[in-house]
Amino acid sequence: MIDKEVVSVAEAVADVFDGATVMIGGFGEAGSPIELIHALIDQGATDLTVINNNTGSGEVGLAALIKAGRVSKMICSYPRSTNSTVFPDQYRSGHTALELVPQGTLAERIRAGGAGIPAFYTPSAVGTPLGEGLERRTFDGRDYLMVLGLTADFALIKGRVADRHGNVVYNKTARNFSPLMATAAATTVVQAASVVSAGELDPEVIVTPGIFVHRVVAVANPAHESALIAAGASYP
Amino acid sequence: MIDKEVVSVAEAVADVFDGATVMIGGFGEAGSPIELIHALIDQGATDLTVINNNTGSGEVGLAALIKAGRVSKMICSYPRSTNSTVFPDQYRSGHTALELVPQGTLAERIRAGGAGIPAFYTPSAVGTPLGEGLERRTFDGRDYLMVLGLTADFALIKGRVADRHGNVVYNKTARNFSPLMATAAATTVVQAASVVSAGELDPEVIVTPGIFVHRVVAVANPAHESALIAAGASYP
Amino acid sequence: MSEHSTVTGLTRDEMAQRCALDIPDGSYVNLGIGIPELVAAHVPEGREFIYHTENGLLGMGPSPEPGAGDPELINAGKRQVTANPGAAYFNHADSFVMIRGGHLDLCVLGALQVSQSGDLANWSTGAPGAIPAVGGAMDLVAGVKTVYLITQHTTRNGEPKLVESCSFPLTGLGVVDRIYTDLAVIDVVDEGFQVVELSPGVSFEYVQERTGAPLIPADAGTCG
Amino acid sequence: MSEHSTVTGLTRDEMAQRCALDIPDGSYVNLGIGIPELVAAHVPEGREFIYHTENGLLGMGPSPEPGAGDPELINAGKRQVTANPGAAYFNHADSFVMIRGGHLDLCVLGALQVSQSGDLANWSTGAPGAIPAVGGAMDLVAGVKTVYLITQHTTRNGEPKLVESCSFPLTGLGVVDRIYTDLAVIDVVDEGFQVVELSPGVSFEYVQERTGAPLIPADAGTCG
Repeated sequence: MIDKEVVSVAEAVADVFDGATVMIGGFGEAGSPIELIHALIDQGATDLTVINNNTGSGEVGLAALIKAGRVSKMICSYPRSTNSTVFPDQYRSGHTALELVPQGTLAERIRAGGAGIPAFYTPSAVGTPLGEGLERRTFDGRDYLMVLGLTADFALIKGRVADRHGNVVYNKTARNFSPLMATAAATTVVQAASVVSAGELDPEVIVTPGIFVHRVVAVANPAHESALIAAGASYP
Repeated sequence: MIDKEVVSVAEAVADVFDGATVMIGGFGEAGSPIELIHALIDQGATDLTVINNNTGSGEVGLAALIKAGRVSKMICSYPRSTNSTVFPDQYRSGHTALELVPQGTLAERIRAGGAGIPAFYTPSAVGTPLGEGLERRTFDGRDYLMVLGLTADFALIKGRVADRHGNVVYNKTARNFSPLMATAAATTVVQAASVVSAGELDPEVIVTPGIFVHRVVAVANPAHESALIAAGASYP
Repeated sequence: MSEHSTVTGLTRDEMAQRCALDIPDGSYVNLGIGIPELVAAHVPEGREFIYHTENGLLGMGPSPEPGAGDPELINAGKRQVTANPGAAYFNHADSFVMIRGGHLDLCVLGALQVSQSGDLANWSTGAPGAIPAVGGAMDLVAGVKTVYLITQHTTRNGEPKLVESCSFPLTGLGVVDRIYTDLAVIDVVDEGFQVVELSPGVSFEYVQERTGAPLIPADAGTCG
Repeated sequence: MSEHSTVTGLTRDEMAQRCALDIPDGSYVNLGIGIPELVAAHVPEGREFIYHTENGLLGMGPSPEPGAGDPELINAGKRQVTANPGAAYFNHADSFVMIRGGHLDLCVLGALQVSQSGDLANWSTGAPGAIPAVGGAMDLVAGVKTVYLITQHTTRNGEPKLVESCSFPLTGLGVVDRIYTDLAVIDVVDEGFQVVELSPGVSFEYVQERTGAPLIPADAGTCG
C-alpha cells in the first residue's frame, strides 16, 4: 500500500545534503513551512542554495536558516520586507549571494523546470538590468528574453491537507509557489495540518497530485511567522 | 454588477467570423461543447481553423462542423478515432488541411499562448517527422525543439458549473484542454450545465478563474456524443 | 515659481480618486503598493472592479475586521485582505499567466521616475549597498494592457520624477500609458508627455517648471 | 526454422503478465493502448501501481460496471474507466508536466518497429493516404524515465519488428529500454539488442532468425 507519510519533520528532511538546492514554498508568511525549515536548521545541512520569493522575516523560519549561515545563495524576487534584517547582513557581508529574478519569471522558471522545459521566452525585464546577459530574441516584432527552467534537489512545502498518496490541497493564498515547486524538485516534502487516507480528498479539488510528492508529515498546528515574531521568538 | 451570462448558445457564438481560429475543448467526447458547436454550425461562420485534440466522431459536434465544410484547417494530435469518417474525407479531398502536433506539445503551446510566452523548448518529436523544420537547440547535452505559443480568436468550452463572473469547474476528465484554451483565446465562451451567482463556487476549487471567460451560457442537459451517435443522430 | 505658496495640488486620496474615475466598469485591476492601493477606496458609484493580487487571488476584498483575518490570506504587500464573492485562488504560475498573458485590463503602480517615452523606473534607485528587490513590477509593466502611474510630481527634494530619460534602473521600456500626479494628469504619447488636465489652481507653467521634459498642452493636437 | 511447428510463444496476456513482473511496487505508470492495457490485469501480488492517463487522471481504475460509467470519465483510448481512491483530475498541460518532466516512472507502449539503438516507430507506417495521428506517444517516449514495449516479435506477415534501423517514421530516438515479445525479453543496451530471457520452448536461434539485427545472448557481458 502506498503510504508516503513519515513520522517526524526530522525524518522528512534527514537527507538534505550540504550544497543542495532547496525550494521553499511561501510568499511572505503565507505557506511558509516553518516546522520543516526549523527541522532543517536542526539537521545541519549547509552551503544551501534556497529558492523562495522572499528572504524571511524576524529570526524564525527562512530568516533563521539564513541567520544560521546555512544559505550561500538566495534566488528570489523580493529580498526586502518589514522585519527582514537577517538577509541584508548576510548579503552585505558576502556570505549569501543573491540572484534576483522578476516574480513572474521566477514562478514560470520553476514551472518549466518541473515540466521538462529547459527554456522559454518572456517579455519581462527586457531593457532592464535584470535582462542583462540574457539572450534576446524577437517574435512578431516584440523583444523577449530567453530564461532557463529551474529545478532543485528538495522542495519544502506547507499544505492544508495531504493524503498518504501525496495529494495536497492548500489554504487560500498560501498556495502561491508551492504547487510549482512540488513539480520541480527531485524530492518534495510536504507538511500538512492533517494527513488523511487516500480517497478522503475529492479528486476534483486536488491542487498537487501525489506523483509530485515524496514525503508527507503531519504538523497539526503550524506556527505563523507573524505570531512568532510578535512573541519575540527566534530559532533555535 | 458583473454578469457574463448570455441567454442562448446562438448569442454566445454570434460574432464568430469567417476565417477565425477557434479552440474547441474536449478530448474525444469528454468535454466537447456540442451545443456551442451546433450553434456555430447554425451561425454559418466558415473557413475556420479549429484547434482540438481530435476531429470528432459520427456526424455530430465537431465532426458535423467539419462535414458542413466550415473547417479549412485542423490543428490536432489525433485525427483518427472510432467513428471518425468525416475528417478523412475532407482531408483527402484537400478541403481541410492538417497540422499534426504531439499531444503534450499541443497542450503546452496553448498554455504558452495564454501565458504570453511566444516560444519554448521541448524534447518531444526530436528526430521525428513532426520535428522537421523546427529549430533545434541543445541544453545540457540534450536536443530540444523550439515551438511557438498558440492563440485563438475564440474558445468554445464545456464546464460543469460556471458562475456569473465566469469562474468554471469541470467534470472529471472533461477538464482536459479547456482550462488552457480559456486562457489563449481573445473571446472565451463557456457552456455549463448550471450557471450560479458569484460566491456559490468555493474559491479554493475553481479551475478556470473568471478573468479568462467572457461569456457563460447555461445548457442544462448537454448531449453526449456517444449517445447521439448510438441514436443515429446527425447535425443539422 | 510665483504660485508656490498657494499651490497644494491633489492629496494622495484625491490622486487615487481621480485615477479611479478613468477605470471602466468591470475591469480586472492590479493595484501596486502605496498610493495605488487607495484606488480601491474610490470606486465610482455604479462601477465594479475585480482586483488581482499576484500572490494568487482574483476578487480581493478589503482588509478584514480586526482579529478576523487569516495570516495566509494576504495581498502582494503581505497585508491581510479578504476574498469577495466570486473570488478564486490559484498558484503563482497561473497568476502570472494572467499578468504576462495580457488578461488584466489595467494596473496602477508607483514610480521613482518615468521618461517621456514611457520608460518606468520604480524598483531601485541603484544606490550602492541597497538590497535590490523587484517583485512583480517587471512582469506587470510587460504584460498588463494599460499601465497607469500614481505619483507625486516631484521627489521630496523637489526633483522632477517625469524626465527625458530615467537615470534609475528601469522596470520596463515604453510601458507607461498615463500618469496621475498631485499636479496633473499626463498621457505618454508618441511626442512625449501630453497634459490631459491640470489639478485645480495649477497652471501649465507651474507643472512644466517641475517636469524634466517638455510638456505638450492639453489642447495641442497629437497623434498619440 | 525447424522449430516452427512447435513454438507458440507467449500469448498477449502472458506478455503483459511478464512485463508486470518487472514493474516495482508503487510505480507511476502509463499504459498505451492495446496489449499494454492488459498489464493492469496482472499486477503481481503485494504490489500497487498508480496509473496515469494523459487525458487528465492519475489513479485510473478499471472499467466501470455496465451502465455505471460516465462518458466524461475516460482513458486516453477514449474508453470509460473509473477513479481509484487517491485519484486526481488535472488539465492537459499539467498531465504533460508529469510526462515531459520525468515524473512518471514507466510507460508501456506498443510498437511497429524498434531499432537496435532504441529508436521507436509506433505511430505511422508512412503509407500514402493514411491519416497521420500521433497522440501522446512522442511526449511519453521523450519524457518518461523508463520505456517498455510489448509487441509481437514479428508482423502478421512474419517480418521482423526489431530491426537495425526503423523504416517507418520515428516516434523517438534512442528511447526504448526493454522489449517484451511473444518470444523473448530483450534489453536495448549500448551494443544493441541483448536477450534477457527466452520464452519457454524458444531457442536463441529461433528468435535471432525472426529479428532484423544481431542479438546478444543473455549471458554475454555488456556495459549496457
